[in-house]
This record gives sequence, structure tokens and C-alpha cells, in this order.
Amino acid sequence: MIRFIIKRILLIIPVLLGISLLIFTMLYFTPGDPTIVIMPQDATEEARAQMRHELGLDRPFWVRYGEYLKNIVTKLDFGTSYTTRQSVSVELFQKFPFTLKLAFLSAIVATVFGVILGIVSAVRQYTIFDNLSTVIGLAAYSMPIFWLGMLLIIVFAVNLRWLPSSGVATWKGWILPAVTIGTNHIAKIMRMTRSSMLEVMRQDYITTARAKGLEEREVIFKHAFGNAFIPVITTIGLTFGQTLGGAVVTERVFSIPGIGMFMVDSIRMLNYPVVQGAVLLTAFSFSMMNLLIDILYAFIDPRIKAQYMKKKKHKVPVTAKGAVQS
Amino acid sequence: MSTFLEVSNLKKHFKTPKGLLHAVDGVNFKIDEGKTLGVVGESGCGKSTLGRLIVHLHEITDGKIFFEGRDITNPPPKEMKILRKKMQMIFQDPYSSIDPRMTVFEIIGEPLKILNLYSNKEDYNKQIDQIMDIVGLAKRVRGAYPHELDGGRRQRIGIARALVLNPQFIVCDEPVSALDVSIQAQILNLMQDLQRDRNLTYMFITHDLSVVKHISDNIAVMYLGLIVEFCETKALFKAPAHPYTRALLSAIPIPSVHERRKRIILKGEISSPINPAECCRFAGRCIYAKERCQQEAPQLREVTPGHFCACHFAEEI
Amino acid sequence: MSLLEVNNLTIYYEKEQSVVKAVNGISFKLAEGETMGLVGETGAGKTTTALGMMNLVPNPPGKIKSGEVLVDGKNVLTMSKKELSRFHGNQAAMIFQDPMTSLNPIMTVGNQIAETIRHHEKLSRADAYKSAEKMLETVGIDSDRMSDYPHQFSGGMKQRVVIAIALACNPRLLLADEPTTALDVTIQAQILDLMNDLKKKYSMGMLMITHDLGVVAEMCQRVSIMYAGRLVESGDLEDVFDRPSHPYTRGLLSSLPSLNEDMERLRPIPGMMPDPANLPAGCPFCPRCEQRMEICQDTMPGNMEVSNGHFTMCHLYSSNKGGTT
Amino acid sequence: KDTPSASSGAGGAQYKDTLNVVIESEPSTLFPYDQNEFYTETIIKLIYDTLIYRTNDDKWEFTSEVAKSWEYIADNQVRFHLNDNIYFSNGEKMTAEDVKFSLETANTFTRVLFYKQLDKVEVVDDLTVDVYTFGPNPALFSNLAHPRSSLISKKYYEEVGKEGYARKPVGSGPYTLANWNTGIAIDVKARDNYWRGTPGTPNIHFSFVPEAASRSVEMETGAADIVTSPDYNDLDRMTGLGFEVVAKKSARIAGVFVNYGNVPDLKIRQALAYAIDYPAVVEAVYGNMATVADGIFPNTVPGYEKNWTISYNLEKAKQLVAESRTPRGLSLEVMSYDQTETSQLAEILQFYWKQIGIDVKISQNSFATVQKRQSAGDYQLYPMASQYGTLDPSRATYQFDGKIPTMLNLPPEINAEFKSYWDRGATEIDLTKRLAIYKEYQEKIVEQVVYIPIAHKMIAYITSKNVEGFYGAPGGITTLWQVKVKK
Amino acid sequence: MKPYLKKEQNEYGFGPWQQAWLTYKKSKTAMAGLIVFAALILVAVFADKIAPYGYDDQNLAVRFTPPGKDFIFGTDNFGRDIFSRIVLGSRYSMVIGAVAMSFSCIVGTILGAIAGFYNDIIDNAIMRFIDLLMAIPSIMLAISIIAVLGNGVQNVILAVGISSVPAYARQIRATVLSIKDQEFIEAATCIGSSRIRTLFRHVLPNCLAPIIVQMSLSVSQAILSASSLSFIGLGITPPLPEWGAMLSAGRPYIREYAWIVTFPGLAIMLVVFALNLMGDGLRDALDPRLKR
Ligand SMILES: Nc1ncnc2c1ncn2[C@@H]1O[C@H](COP(=O)(O)OP(=O)(O)OP(=O)(O)O)[C@@H](O)[C@H]1O
Ligand SMILES: Nc1ncnc2c1ncn2[C@@H]1O[C@H](COP(=O)(O)OP(=O)(O)OP(=O)(O)O)[C@@H](O)[C@H]1O
Ligand SMILES: [Mg+2]
Ligand SMILES: [Mg+2]
Repeated sequence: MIRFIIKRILLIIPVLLGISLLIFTMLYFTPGDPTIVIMPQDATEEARAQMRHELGLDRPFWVRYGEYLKNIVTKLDFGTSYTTRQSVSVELFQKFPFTLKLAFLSAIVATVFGVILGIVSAVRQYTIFDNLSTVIGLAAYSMPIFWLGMLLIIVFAVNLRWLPSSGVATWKGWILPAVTIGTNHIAKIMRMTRSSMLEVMRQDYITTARAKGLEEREVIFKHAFGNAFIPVITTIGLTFGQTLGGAVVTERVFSIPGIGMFMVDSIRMLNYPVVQGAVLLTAFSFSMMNLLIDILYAFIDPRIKAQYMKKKKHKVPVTAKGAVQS
Repeated sequence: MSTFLEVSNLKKHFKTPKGLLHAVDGVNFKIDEGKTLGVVGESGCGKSTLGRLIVHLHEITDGKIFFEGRDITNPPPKEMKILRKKMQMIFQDPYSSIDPRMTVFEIIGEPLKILNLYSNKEDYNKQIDQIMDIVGLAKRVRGAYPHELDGGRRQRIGIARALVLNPQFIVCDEPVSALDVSIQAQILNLMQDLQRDRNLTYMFITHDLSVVKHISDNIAVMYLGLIVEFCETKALFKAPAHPYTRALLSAIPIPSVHERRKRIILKGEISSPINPAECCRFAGRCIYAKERCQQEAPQLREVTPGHFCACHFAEEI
Repeated sequence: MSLLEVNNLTIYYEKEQSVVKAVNGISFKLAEGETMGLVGETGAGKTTTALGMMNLVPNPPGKIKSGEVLVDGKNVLTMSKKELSRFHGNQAAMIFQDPMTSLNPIMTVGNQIAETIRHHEKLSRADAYKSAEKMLETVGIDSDRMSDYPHQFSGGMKQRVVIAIALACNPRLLLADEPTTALDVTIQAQILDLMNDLKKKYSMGMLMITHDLGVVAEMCQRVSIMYAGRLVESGDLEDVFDRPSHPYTRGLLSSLPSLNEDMERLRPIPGMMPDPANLPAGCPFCPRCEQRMEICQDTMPGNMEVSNGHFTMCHLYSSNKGGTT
Repeated sequence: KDTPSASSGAGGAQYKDTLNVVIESEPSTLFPYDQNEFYTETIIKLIYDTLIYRTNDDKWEFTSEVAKSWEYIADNQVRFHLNDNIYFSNGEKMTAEDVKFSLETANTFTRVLFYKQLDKVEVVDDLTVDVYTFGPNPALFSNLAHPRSSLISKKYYEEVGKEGYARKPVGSGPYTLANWNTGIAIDVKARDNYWRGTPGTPNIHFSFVPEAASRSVEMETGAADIVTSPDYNDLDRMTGLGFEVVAKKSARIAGVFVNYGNVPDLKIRQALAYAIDYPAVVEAVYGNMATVADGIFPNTVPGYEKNWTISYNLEKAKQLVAESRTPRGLSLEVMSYDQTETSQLAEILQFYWKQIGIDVKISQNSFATVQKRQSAGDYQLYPMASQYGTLDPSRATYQFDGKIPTMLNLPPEINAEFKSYWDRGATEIDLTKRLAIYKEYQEKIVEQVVYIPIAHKMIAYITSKNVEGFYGAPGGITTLWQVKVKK
Repeated sequence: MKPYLKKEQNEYGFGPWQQAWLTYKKSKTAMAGLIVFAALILVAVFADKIAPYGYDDQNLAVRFTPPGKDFIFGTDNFGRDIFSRIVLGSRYSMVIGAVAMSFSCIVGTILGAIAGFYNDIIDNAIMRFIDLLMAIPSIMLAISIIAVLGNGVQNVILAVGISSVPAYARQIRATVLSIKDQEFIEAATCIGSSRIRTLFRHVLPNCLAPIIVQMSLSVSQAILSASSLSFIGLGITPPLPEWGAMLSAGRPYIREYAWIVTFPGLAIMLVVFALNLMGDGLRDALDPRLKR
């Protein structure tokens, strides 16, 4: 298992390399001169050239890219922000925890509610509850997130005064943003859980479990849920990834100083090192999340675990001793 | 009678994550024109792979195939096209072996289109109608989609698709095992009729010994990628030489109240074809296994005239 | 009193577009220690019958329309949830066709066996585990494989595990739904052998569902032939196999290729089984029957006793036959 | 250290210990020279002092801060006399060396307003420095009064450098950084020995809310005492809810740059100006947070003249188009970028200009592109809100300075004229003469209609009723050091 | 099961599509989705006939008129009729959704089909590239693409389209792989069909069902993404009445003049909702498991 994890982590490296090259190339060919933004408009062309030289913008593509990679690998240095002239890694690592936390919290909200609703509507298929939760879930999914966020603020912060409207200084501040994104994702997880659960409930082993005399509760939670959860994990991972990169709107509405807003602002300012860093960091965490999900798979599903551990003790069925003599 | 199809030392190895899978591992046999070779064996022993190799659905790892005396192991594309006309295959699963998005008419007509075997539209229609008539498909199902038809009819479509090219040789990969007995009998009869009328040569793959007995002239028994016994059908059922064949024969439940045979019940199950050891592959389950079986792989040899068997002790047991 | 008595069991699958009449009023009895074979083509309603006897028909769309299933005199169909939960596994157990899908892939086989035991016999976890180990050895698997997962077993071994689960609490009635269809002949022989041994050992009543008449000949004392949701013929093994009375049974027997005799051609039954969503008014076999009569077209034949304990649903044997067509 | 609550305790506990201020965004740094965000400058103003400052009234005159007096020694040399009792928050005394070091360091940062304008700074004695410019430089004072010219500690800077200063600033201002909870808040606490007196409130808590509507909500929920830059749509409601709206004239003006080179026909430029219903536009975009522009300088900048006489006259505009070289109308592009104000202006102006038969398209660009296109003169119409934070007329004309001829694509002779006005204005030390130059300069600009002023914007804050001593500064950089909040 | 045949035995020829349609028709929610969607398409087609005003007709005298007789959805900060803007905006939102979807569908299908159908090397090359894109969350990818290309309708379409290519390609590849395993593909080879022909005649038509399901869902995703981009100012140029842009521009007025954001919000919600209901219905109708 450990070998597998290490192997998977090593496999992330080429992905990140590819992404860095991709985004570096994309931004390299983006029109626009960063000195336009960071220098006064009346700065002379010489001063600009000088600044470009300082920023290293005048060097050929491969030299720049090589340097960039080298600094990341050797010093974990993602370059210097053009606008603030601070280390990008420092700035990113200040912002990133907020985004990460938001992604985690909203994934938890979405998972808890999505899974519970999904199970119940699968078990009570075609009842009013089922239809209602499907419709409500879909409605939540269809709502533009900014609209939902603002509505929640008006209700819970302004009218009821239960929660702060913005900022995440206290744990209370996390509730609304997490619920906003979470609500948006509940529908996906709920539908996945529901269909997966329905699929599993059709299987013979469920009937077998029933035929053993187990109570319905046991059948659902001991036998059906574990199996039904496996495809749901993928969905959870995906929503997590989406939140990581796409919480811009929510961050904006709830004033969370996360990476999304930071990146968008940086794009406006042609602040490429920040954009590259943000994309790489996000991709890295997303990849790690996927790894985590794969490990989780292995925990839940012994078949998958077996693939990872094949080198160790794979029992070839044929070597079984038990056979009936005639 | 001339040798129609000959296979020599045919091998197919699949690369899998766990190692090299020896699906077919050096198989030799001959089929005469107009005859049926039955291939039996347990699940996973390489029957289908063998059949596919012969009709060139898999790339051949090693060995040679001769058809009507010519080497067709690696035919150039042009010759391949001609071969396709001569050799066809009927598949096991009547559900997945026909494209669900085509009508019966389209499915049967497709080979004609691809190989351009009709002169005009009329001819095209006529050929299809003819073949449908031959396999017993009523005209009114022409426009039907597969999902509207039952297994028996679907299997007839599969047969028609193969027959429309007027092949000489057909590999039948368990064509009746997915069907109920009453339908199975209908299809078997049809296939026999066709063979008689068109002088077809069959390679008939199955795991059902009673079917194979009914339809074949010769039988090859496969075990783990190898042919362990090969002879005339009658000979095999009269005097099976290989211990595996014996066990197989005795294991078949007979639908009769009066017959009770002594059964040989094998231990364990067929072992993995991945990197098999150099020994008799059946040794692990064989009740007669001796030391030699563990050390040396037996060759297929002629134990009595026309009766081949791959067992060191075929004569003794 | 017989162990099992099924009276007039009728089960439909009701769907929006159509009603599949899967089981249409079947009745039979099974004594303790007796094995009855239930034979029929695909879609004849065999599985549905078995599920109905366990009161496990998936609902929706399945509905048990009428009938009773008496096990030791108690009607399974009217049991409360609690009673059912005690009944299942303890008094009656079920084995499915495909061992690949009837085991929970993410639970160790040990736990799957022990679970049943723990549920029915108030045992501690450890004790349940111990008796599960014993059970596993009974079906011929080493007990050190208790903590393995289903995917680590081959098909035949999985089927053994399934049997172990079914027999874990000594049920009095075992419903085996094509337990060997998915297996190879040599493995099938092993499993049938095992089941025979266990049946003797536990002296339970068994309903063996299959479409393989050979298996029936090997395993059963009695046999029922099912066609389109009805038992068209039932009786002792010898009666049915040697003196088949229903034209369907006869057709079935003669369409089999035989290992012993050489026959040039098989004699198949023409046509195929009617769609259970659209059964004809009369005898469902009528369109395929070589001996059909006028009456068969629109009158459902009753259950006729042709000899002692040998019943047939065919107008050929009723007193008021019409003329042959 | 004594407890900060001492000051309020003495006053009968009627003042709060902490002032809660909501600003737009989190500062990227608290090092004064390397930023240009005025929400940051609000905090910088509390932590640092500048050499001089402007008065906290509506006259905005230069007043002493660190320098208690100054005089011109030569046209390019100003002597500053420093106060003696100024200490940095780390306890060190501020000396002339620090001032020299600060100004010379600041001179090297592009964002600082006198970037590369100082020739040198010389220490005369411990409390006297001479600042030399390359020539006469009347803008020097307004530049020095800006927070981006704050004074830092030489010794400390040499210890920690720019990065150290960014997160742990040391200044001589009334407050010192207490805690910076990244992403969440900045807390500053009052210094007990500040040389100008005791700050109003012991602690100030800054939180960051980028969305204007959300900032007002913070006020409503009672989480804030002062909110900066609210959305004008919220103001009426907030007043209704009993909050104080502080609105001031500002150094901001909104208008449209018209590229001479790309819209060479004066008639068309004039038509564009006449086609706008100024009061309606101002009302729609700014509510009552702006007045109709009557000059091309912000109404707070010295030299501001009411020289814009064009008003809405659709007939005249149409007539001008008819008289122009392209009487059938033409098609123009409005360059805009993704900022609410600019795009709203673009949208509403597009509507008016369409009415005189001009086919107007809006192009949405990134900020960087807009900047670049403006410099390159690659645009036709560019609505823009400008802010001249130093309140110096030379700053307010830098878009017309002729140094980058492409910017407005003026014909060479006009360009040269503009350039000469600008150069003279930027070097004339005598205020009266200087303002006279700007008056003429502005008339030239108006005459060419290369800029259509639209609104004199105001700057607004919302405060709770309990806030005392709050003053909104014209540049947008307010000082909070004397603000108190009643309990 | 052949549920729908009127039982005359010669009534054959219900193609898979008719079959699916018959199943689809049964579902009330799916039909509701379809009807709403069809209505929206009609609205988009006849937008200029329906809308009483132009999308940029300002009338500053009637700013912030609440919904009522004259303006059924009220007016916005420039006195523009919100109803007209939404009606006319349906063209932008739906066109963006549809074109972006078509783009990602075509590119994704080609990539996925090639990867799934051809050998290891091509498969690997394509899939590794897809993996790269997959590791970047799609909206972030879209933002980066906009950064390179700049604002504007075409670029938004391209960005949204590209960013959903990976998901498509993966899905199609998985489907192709599962179809490739079926015997009818071998049968095609056996009767002499070339690989290309097999791909186009047999594999792709059988992928159509999952593609269609995915399509209906990704149109809605595209509309939402585009509106998110507009929200952060990277989308459509004002005054074009794209719904996301309308929402974004209405932000400051949400408290006082809620209708300015309510209606565009509802409009987006309605399309997305309808499309998802349709997607669900299609999924059920086209589910291969229901065949047989
Ligand atoms: N494309 C393939 N790639 C890898 N392994 C394969 C492939 N096709 C077949 N095999 C393996 O080759 C072996 C022989 O397979 P084959 O299908 O020929 O068996 P079979 O005798 O036809 O079995 P069955 O009776 O189940 O059809 C099996 O172990 C199978 O898993
Ligand atoms: N869940 C279900 N929903 C609808 N119809 C069903 C369902 N299960 C079974 N049926 C239908 O009921 C009829 C009887 O099915 P059943 O499974 O009992 O047959 P069987 O005899 O067990 O067939 P097989 O030999 O294929 O297992 C068939 O026509 C089948 O299509
Ligand atoms: Mg096979
Ligand atoms: Mg069944």
C-alpha cells in the first residue's frame, strides 16, 4: 500500500510538470506587458525595458521556464509577484488555507446532506420524499451561486442576525459560505448516491442479505451503503476540486481571502507568477485529493486494494486446499 | 478428403499486469472439409481465443495456420478480404453480438456492403431475403431491431450474417450455450442442415459435451491453452484416454432416471494460465498424477490410431 | 404435515406499461428431507416463485397477488417484519444462480457467514465467528480463509461460501435458484456432490431450481415442470422422466441431445414461450403443441392427476376433451 | 506596558476600546513605498508619519507633521526643520538621518509619487534636512504629504529589509501594528507616547470586505463602526437605518477621454459632448454621490476652474454631426474594462451617443489591456474615473502632458503646446503664476474636446451615530487617529 | 422486454430511439423539462418579436420601476425593461451553452473515441493530456483561457468549451472501451469492416446515448460557467443581456431593487433546471440496462 502511495505521488510529478509547461506557455503567449500595470503610465520606454529586464521578461522562453522550474524544485520558490514584489509562495500559502478549508467544509456539507438524502430517496423510491428532494436538490444546483449566497446572507445575517455576513474570523463565518457551495453540490452527490444505491439494491447480494434475515436497516447500512458509496467518492472528489478552483464567486460574496479571487485579480494585473503558482498549487492539491480518494477506495473496496498490493500476498484461488474428494 | 484447415503450434499470449497469459499455448490440429471439429473445455481454457485466432480477430503470437493448403498466418490485406469471405464466425452471446442500433436487414446486409458483393439494389435485397429464409427468419422481422427479438431469433441473425458471405468455414463459439434447450435444439438442427446443404466446415466450440457429441465428427479437448485429447467423436466417448476427459465425461449430469455412473470428481479448479509451469498442466487436479507429471510436460501423441492424447500414462490408466 | 405447502401462489410484476404475470396460481407441497426440482425455460417464473416463497419479491414492481406459503403451517406471506426476519436464514434459506454477484464484495466471507449466525443465534462475536469457521470447513474451504474477500475466491469456492451462508443456521428449507448454472461441469459436479451430502446431513427440504434436466435427475426425488408461470406437470422423478404426460415435458426431453444414443436430428419444440406480459387465454403451450385441440385455444386446463401423485395440466387428460385439431 | 483601556476608563467608560473599520481589501504590504492601494494607506497613515501633511479640514492646506517648518533655500532646494520629540514605535528617536534615508529610499520605488524626482537629500544637522529636486518642483509638497512618502526607520530597515517591513512595520505614527491575522483582520493599538498626543481609541480593528454591498451589511449587523466606499445604492437605506453617511468632495473625476487621432473631427468630438444628458447620467451612475462636472479638474484640486460649459443639447449635437465630415454618422468603439463604474458609464453613454446616429460598440478589456491601449493611443473613447490623490494640478493634467504623444494622438503642434504648458506648470513655484498657467492649459484642453468631464465624484463613508471626530479626507486617505466611538 | 409493442406480431421496427422516446414520454418531470426547454428555445427564436423593448433601450425616467403593468419584470438601474433583456438575453445564454457544448462534445468525442478505440500509445498520449487538464478545476481552466484570449462572447464560448472537453473525453473513452468489448465489434471485423468504419458505424452510434445525456447536462453546466465568468467580470461585454452578466451587474441593487437580480437568476435557474430534468429523463430512457 505504501509503495502504491509513493508511486502515485511520483506520478503526480509529471502531471504537475505538464501543467506548469501548459500554463507557462499559455501565459507566455498572452498579449500584454506587465510593466504597463506595475509602472506609472508615463514611465519611459527605457525604464520599462529596464523593468522587464529586472523581471526577467526579456529572456527566451526556455530559459525562463527552466529557471522557473529550477526555483520551484530547489527552493519551492514560485517567483516574485509583479505587483507586490513579494514572494509568490508566501502570498499563495497565506491565501490557500482559506480556499482549502472552504473546499473541505463545503465537501463535508454536501456529502453529509447529499448522502443522507440520496439514501433516503433511494430507499423510498418514487415517494413524495424522493421526488421532493430530487426537485429541491436540482433547484439548489440550478441557482447561480452568487444569488444563493446573497439570499443566505440576507436571511441569516441581516434579518435573523444569526451568522456574520462576511469574513471568516470565527467558525461561524464559515457556515454560510460552506453551506452556499455545499448546497450547490448536494444535488450531484444526492443523485449519485441515489442511483448508485438503487443499482446496488438490485444486486443479488442484497437479496442474499435479506434472505439471511437481516433487518432492512442492517441491509441498507451494512451491505448496500458501502458498495453504493464507492462511485459517490469520485463525485465528492470532483466537487472538491471544483470548489478548490471555482470558489471565486463565493470567496467574493463572503469576503474570503482565498486563492480564487487572488488569481482572478492577478490575471487582470498580468501578474503571471501568481497565476502560474495558483494553478499549480490547485492542481497539486486536487491531485493529492484524488490520491486520497484512491486510498479511500482501497479502504472500502478490497478488490481495488488487491490491485495495489498484488505483489504481496495474492492468493491464487487454485492453490486452495479445500476440495471435495470423491 | 483433403486437409481443409491446419493449425500448427499456434500460440497466443496476452500481456496482463500480472504476467504473460498463455491463452493458447501451442495447438496443433487439422479439420477436413465438410466436417465439424468440436472443441470442448472448461471456462477460460482458451477455446474462444483459438477460434478468434483462426479467423484473425487476434494477432497470432506464434505458429502457423494453413487454409486449403495455403499459409494464411499473416495474410496481406487483399488476401485478408478474400479470407473474410471464406471464414466466418458465429458468436456466443446473441445479445451482445449484434449491433443494437441496426435493423435485422441492415445487420445481415452489412457484410455484402463492406465486401461489395452485390450487383444492384435488387440483388442486394434478394440475397438478404434468401438468407433470411434459409435461417428461418420470417420476412416481417426485416425491419425489426434486435431488442425486439428473442435470443433464438437473434442467434439466427448472427448465423445469417455469417452465411450471407457464403463462407466455407465457420467458427461457432458456443452458439447455443445462452439458449434454452428447446431453442437450442432448433438452432442445432439449423446448423446441421446448413452444413449438409452447403458443405460447410465447422469448428464448434462449446463446453457442453452432449452438444458436441451430437454435432461433431472430431473432438479436441482443451485444458489451459493446450489440446489434451484429439480424436473422432465416437472414439472419445467410447474410450476417453486423458484423465481430464474422463472426469469431464463423468461429471455431466444425465437427464435420465436409470443411468447412474461412477463419477470422478476433480479437486480444485482450472488454474491460472498466467506463466504456467513447465509440467503437465492438469497434474494438480489429476487423481493419477505421478512424479513425472510434475516435471515434464506431456506431448500430444497418438495413443491409438487417430486418437491423440497428451498424457504420460494414457495407456496405463 | 408437509414442511412446505404452497397454495395458489400468484405473482405479478406491475409496471406502467404492462403487467407481467410471472407466476400464475401454483400449488405444491414439499416434505421434510425431500428435494423437488423446478424446471423451466428462461422467464418461466422460477426465480419469482422462489422469491415469493421467501416473501422477498422486489416491490415495486413485484406484487404477490394471492396465495399462501405455509412453512410448518405458518404463512410466510402474512408474517410481520420481525417474524420474517426470524424466518429468513433460520428456517428457510436461499442460494442464487450467480455466486459472483451473491456475495457482498466488500465484506470478508467470514463476516458474511458469521453475520447470519449472530443474527439468529444469540452468540457473542467470537462464538459466531467460530461456528462460521466450522461452517466454512463443512463446505470444504480452509478456515484460514475466513478473512478473505469474495474476489479472492474462484467461482466454485464462492458458491461454496454461498452455501455455507445459507446453511449456517440449519434451515429446514433450502431454495436453490440455479446454483450451478454459472459453473463449469467439473465444478458443478463438486457442488452438486456437496449439496447432496449436506442435504443428507441436515435433512432439510430443498427446492432445486434449474433448467438442466440432468441436474434434476441427479438431485431430486420429485420434479415440477414450469411453463409460463404454471406448473404444467409435477410428480415423482421416475413418473415425469419415464412417463412424461404433458406435451411440453415430452418435447423438452426429446429436444435434448443425448450422450448415449446417436440421433441424426434433434426434435425441438417449435416456437417459443409466450410473453408473460401477454399470456393467451387458453393453455399457454397451445401454440407450440403438436397435440393441441380446439379447447386448448381458450380454456385453461385444470390440474389432472394422471397417476398417483403425478399431475398434469393438459386437456389430453381431462374427461371433457374436444376433438383434436 | 500599560493597558490600552486606560484612556477610555478615565472618560467615564463612555468610549469603546476598539474601533471597527471595514475596508475594501487586505493590504498586500504595510511597507509604505511599495503599494498603491488607498485602503492600505488608511492603515499606513496610522502607523507612520509623513514629513508634512494637509489639514484635516476642507482647505487641505499643508501643515507640519514631522517637519515643524520649511523654507526654500533655492528653487530646487527646500530645507525642513524637524520636531525633536519623535520616536519610532521600537523606541528609537527619529533623526534627520532617518528622513534622508526614507526619502532617498522612497525615491527608488516606482509607486512613490516623486519616483526619481529627488536629486538628493542632505542632512544639515540632527534636526534639519535639505531636499534637492532636479529643478523647481512645486509638486514636491503634495507628494511629501502623501502616505506613500511616509518616514521609516533607517536602522530597522537595514535590519529587516523590505519584506520585514511589509509584515512588521515600524513607524512613528500614533498606532502600531498589534496583530495581523492574515486574510481576516489587522489590529493596531495606540501608542501611549505618541508625540502629538493620545490617539482617540486604544485599538482599531480593520476587517476586509471586497463587496460593497457586503460592507454595508457589516454596518447593519453592527459589526462595523466605520465603513469605507459603500455602494451609493445603499446610502439612503443606511441613513434611514440611522447611520451617518459622510460624503466629501474628492480628488476624483469621471470623464471620457476622446482620442484626437482616432476621432479627428472636432465637430464630432463636440457632438459627443453635447449628446450627453449630464445630470441624468450622473444620477444613474452615481446617485447623489457625485455632481455634474463643470470643469476638467476635480473640484478639490488647486487650479480647478468651472470651464466646462457644454451641456445636454441633442439638437445641437445632431446638427454638429450633420455639419461634420461624416454627416451620416460613424461607428466608434468605447473602450471599457471589467469594473462596474467604467462599464456602467460605457453602457449609458453608448445609449446617448447612439441617439445622434453614431454606432457605438463597447469593448470589454482587462485592466492591463486598457492601460496599454491608452498609452498606445489605440482607442477612440475611453470613459474613466481618475483619482489625483496628491491634489496637485500637475498630477491632474498628466493624462494630457504630451509626453506620450500617442496617448491622445494629438497633432504635433497641439501636442507640443500641451507639453509646454505641462512643463511650465510642473516647474513654476509661484502659486499664482502657476495657477494662471493651468487656467490656460485647461482652456486649451476644453477647446479641443479631448476630454469630456462627466462627474465630480464624492467620497463616502458610513459611520455609526456614535463615531466622533471622523473626517473624510479628499484624497480618500482618511486619518482615524483621533476618532472615538461612544458606547 | 418489449413493453411498447402493440401486440400485432408484425409491428416491428421500433428503433432504439423510438423506444427511448416512448420511455421518455412516460416521465412527467422529463416531459416538463422538455416543454420548458422547448418554450425557452421558442422564446429565443422569436425574442425580437416577444420583447417589447430593445435590450439597450434606456429610459432614465423609469429607473428601478418594480414589476408591474408597464414592465412585467420591472426595470433596472438604467430604466431598461428587464423582461425584454431576459427575453433577448436568452439568445446569448442559450447560444453560449449550446455552442460551447457542441464544441466540447465534438472535440471530446473525437479525443475520447480515438483514445478508447486505438492502441496504447495514442490512448496514452491523449489521456495523459486529458489528465493534465483534469487536474486543473474547470472554472480555473476557463479563467486562464479567458486570460489568454480576452473577453467576448466567442472567447467565453471557447473557454467554457475547452474546459469541459476533458470530462467529455473521459466519459466517451469509458463508453468506447465498454462497447469495444462487446462481441458485435468483433463481428464487424469478422465481416471485413475496417477499423475506421467500425468506429463510425458501430462504436460511435452506440456511444450516442451517453453522449446525449452528457450533452443535456453540459449545456446547463456551460450556462452556469458562463454566468460565473460574467460574474467575475471575465465574460460578456455590457450591455449585452447575458443572464450571468445581468446578475452580476445587478449585484449592488439586490437589497433595494431585488427584481433586478431575481429575474435573471430565475431565468438561469429555469434553463438549468429544465435541462437537468431532461437529462435525467434521457438517462433513464437511454439506459442500456433497460434494453433486453
Ligand atoms: N483480450 C484479452 N486480453 C487478455 N486476456 C484475455 C483476452 N481474451 C482472453 N483472455 C484470457 O485468455 C484466457 C482464455 O480465454 P478464452 O476466452 O479463450 O477462454 P474460453 O475457453 O473461451 O472460456 P469461456 O468458456 O469462458 O468462453 C482466459 O484466461 C482469458 O482471461
Ligand atoms: N424485477 C422485475 N421487474 C419486472 N419483470 C420481472 C422482474 N423480474 C422478473 N420479471 C419478469 O418475470 C418473468 C419471470 O421471471 P423469472 O426471473 O422468475 O424467470 P426465471 O424462470 O427465473 O428465468 P431464468 O431462467 O432466466 O432465471 C419474466 O418474464 C421476467 O421478465
Ligand atoms: Mg469463450
Ligand atoms: Mg431465474
